[in-house]
Amino acid sequence: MNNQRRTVLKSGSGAALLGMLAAAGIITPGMALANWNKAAFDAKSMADTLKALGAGAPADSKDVQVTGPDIAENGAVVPVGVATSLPNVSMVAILVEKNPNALAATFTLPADTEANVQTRIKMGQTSNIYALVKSGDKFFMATKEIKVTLGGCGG
Amino acid sequence: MGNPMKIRAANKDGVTEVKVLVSHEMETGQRKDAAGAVVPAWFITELVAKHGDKTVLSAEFGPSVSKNPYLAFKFKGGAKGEKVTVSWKDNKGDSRTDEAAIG
Amino acid sequence: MVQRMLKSVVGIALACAFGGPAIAQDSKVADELAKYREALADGNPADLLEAKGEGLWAEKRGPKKASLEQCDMGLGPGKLEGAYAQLPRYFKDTGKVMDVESRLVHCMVTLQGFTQAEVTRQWFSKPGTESDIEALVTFIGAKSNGMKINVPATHPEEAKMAKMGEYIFYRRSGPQDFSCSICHGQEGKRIRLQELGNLTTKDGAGFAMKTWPSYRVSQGAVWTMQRRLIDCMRQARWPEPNYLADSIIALETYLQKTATGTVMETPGIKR
Amino acid sequence: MNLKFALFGALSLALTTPAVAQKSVEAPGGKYAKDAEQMFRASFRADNPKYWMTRLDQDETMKTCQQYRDNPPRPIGQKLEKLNAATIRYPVDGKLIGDWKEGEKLAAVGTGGHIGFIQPDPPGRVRGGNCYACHELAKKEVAYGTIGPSLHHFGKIRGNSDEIIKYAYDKIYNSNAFTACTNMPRFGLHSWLTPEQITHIVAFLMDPESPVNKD
Repeated sequence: MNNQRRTVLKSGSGAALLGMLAAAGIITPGMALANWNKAAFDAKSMADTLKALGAGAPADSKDVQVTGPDIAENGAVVPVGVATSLPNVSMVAILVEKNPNALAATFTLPADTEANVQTRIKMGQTSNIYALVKSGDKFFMATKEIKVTLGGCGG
Repeated sequence: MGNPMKIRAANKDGVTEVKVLVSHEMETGQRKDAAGAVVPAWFITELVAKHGDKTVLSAEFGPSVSKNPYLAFKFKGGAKGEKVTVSWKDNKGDSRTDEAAIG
Repeated sequence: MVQRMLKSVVGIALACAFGGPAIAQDSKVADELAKYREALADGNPADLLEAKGEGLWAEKRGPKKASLEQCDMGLGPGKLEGAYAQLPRYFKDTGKVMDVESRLVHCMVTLQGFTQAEVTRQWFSKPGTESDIEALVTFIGAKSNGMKINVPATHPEEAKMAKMGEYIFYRRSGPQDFSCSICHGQEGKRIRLQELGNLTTKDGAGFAMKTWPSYRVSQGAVWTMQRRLIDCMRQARWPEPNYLADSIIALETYLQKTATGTVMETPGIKR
Repeated sequence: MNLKFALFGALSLALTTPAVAQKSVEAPGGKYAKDAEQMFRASFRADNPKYWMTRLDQDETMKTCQQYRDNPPRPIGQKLEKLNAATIRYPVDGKLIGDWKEGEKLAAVGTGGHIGFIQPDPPGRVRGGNCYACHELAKKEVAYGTIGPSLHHFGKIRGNSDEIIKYAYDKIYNSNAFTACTNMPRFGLHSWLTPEQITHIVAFLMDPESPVNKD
């Protein structure tokens, strides 16, 4: 506790202290969190996930890119991203076809935020990764296979 | 309440790039411990980034986001010295807020 | 005998003949792997631990309510810049060759008043359980980032430890006939897709040693050199040496001596 | 030195790496070897189960290989090869080719047999051959190691004569029967794999239907 506080304070940020207070329940965090989309994250299959996201059957688009390596050295950390040149993008999502629950993350993008987001996800095995993009009121999708390899001594 | 995040924000040609590293276990709820018991799910569900008072990104995570989550994105605007604030909340109700100055 | 040899010559020739497409495929795999590693490098979770370690170093803790700021890692009390790169080394006050972890534990016991058992109980992290040692070692290691490894092992006790480390490096036993050298004694080999490095050369040992401590994405944790070497022995299907055992410090001395002159790049991030 | 011996010497020089200056190479640890062995042995918990600790014992092959840094002088190597060849045992039914599908599974498994307190294998976990850690085999598996030679198209290249089949079996059972101090484990000698499991891996290498011999 103390050491965390020290580190935070050393970085000289008042808002970090705010964070401490927020975490301690003294004040509420200064953010308006949306309701976590349980139905979408609990869905198993791609189709059910898309339905829960209200995306129906999105069209494939060449203007959407899944960024990431073809090969992951380990499935626990796979760097992936979504980028698109489509206009008026308000939401992007990353889905992993063969994970127990397909949906990994969704991002809501205000008007001034670029439609180019990167994160790191877990993959249980080699799978197709899908990038879902909402442009205007339409959904578009792109896919890429990422191979998850076994590594090291094997155990 | 977790450890501090590491937030980097840099403005170039009117666009601010934000990179966030969060300290969090991101337990899937599918792993078993040494005794064979399922370890309960414990993961960040929501994360919000703000530039001043303005939300620049809100994200929802499932448990398949990697341990110690990483996030990078860009928004138009932002000037040197202005603050970017990132807050998260997990499925156990824990939360945390940290901030960094745009460099 | 000769016939068998000839047979394997033919085998090698054939393998070479079939080597063409394999090399093309291999280089594509290597490119994508490089892309993967590059994507990880920007945003190393070890940085989070380094910050935590910095806090722990300065915090007054333990029965004596003391910080570690007077800890002598070999360059004098509180002098951390470059200390990691010059360990293990002989310490007069204990009459022993110590590595970064044994010295750190020594300081936590003598300066802060913890017992050895208290300090080492969580010498490595598990999911949901953090390790102060990992954080502190990450912080101390980072203070040598960009500096040259320098363990000449000129003190007789250091020289002896390096020699004993060499002995352990070549020692074969267990149900797989393993030693360190069978995987780490040749140039240009890899296990699965991971480059192994020849730890008997400066380049090989340097390549291996310069990035530790390192965040291991497969483990979701920073591994210290003690953890790294103890796990090598687990993978050899041997029993685990005790944490801070002299045989581990001996191996470290041997490897750091061999790597001497290599510039540190720590904390690292790897598979 | 007769001609045959000289020819053999030349060949082994060409094939193996520096077989020359062994006499000048000091045994690892030098004058501290004894101390080092003692120190190593003292590094383990006193309450470790006895069978764990037997894994630290060295047979003659291990000891000799360590002494010569895995590169023994030829006469000593030959002696070890003879010694190891004598250990090879065969399945009771005499069949050396099993089921390649089983062999394919074993080739990919790298777990099993881990002991200790930090991350032991659960009891009863199958020990694999972990062939891919060191060898290229089926083309579709890109994550293969290069410590050993590529075995891609093993059967396709060599044909499936009884001699080759026996060679493959023997090599897996006790690699040191062919090359003293090789990096390859002696899977049969240590009962790491059963004779039956070895026949499955032989099938994986030899069977025309095995992915090793396709693509």
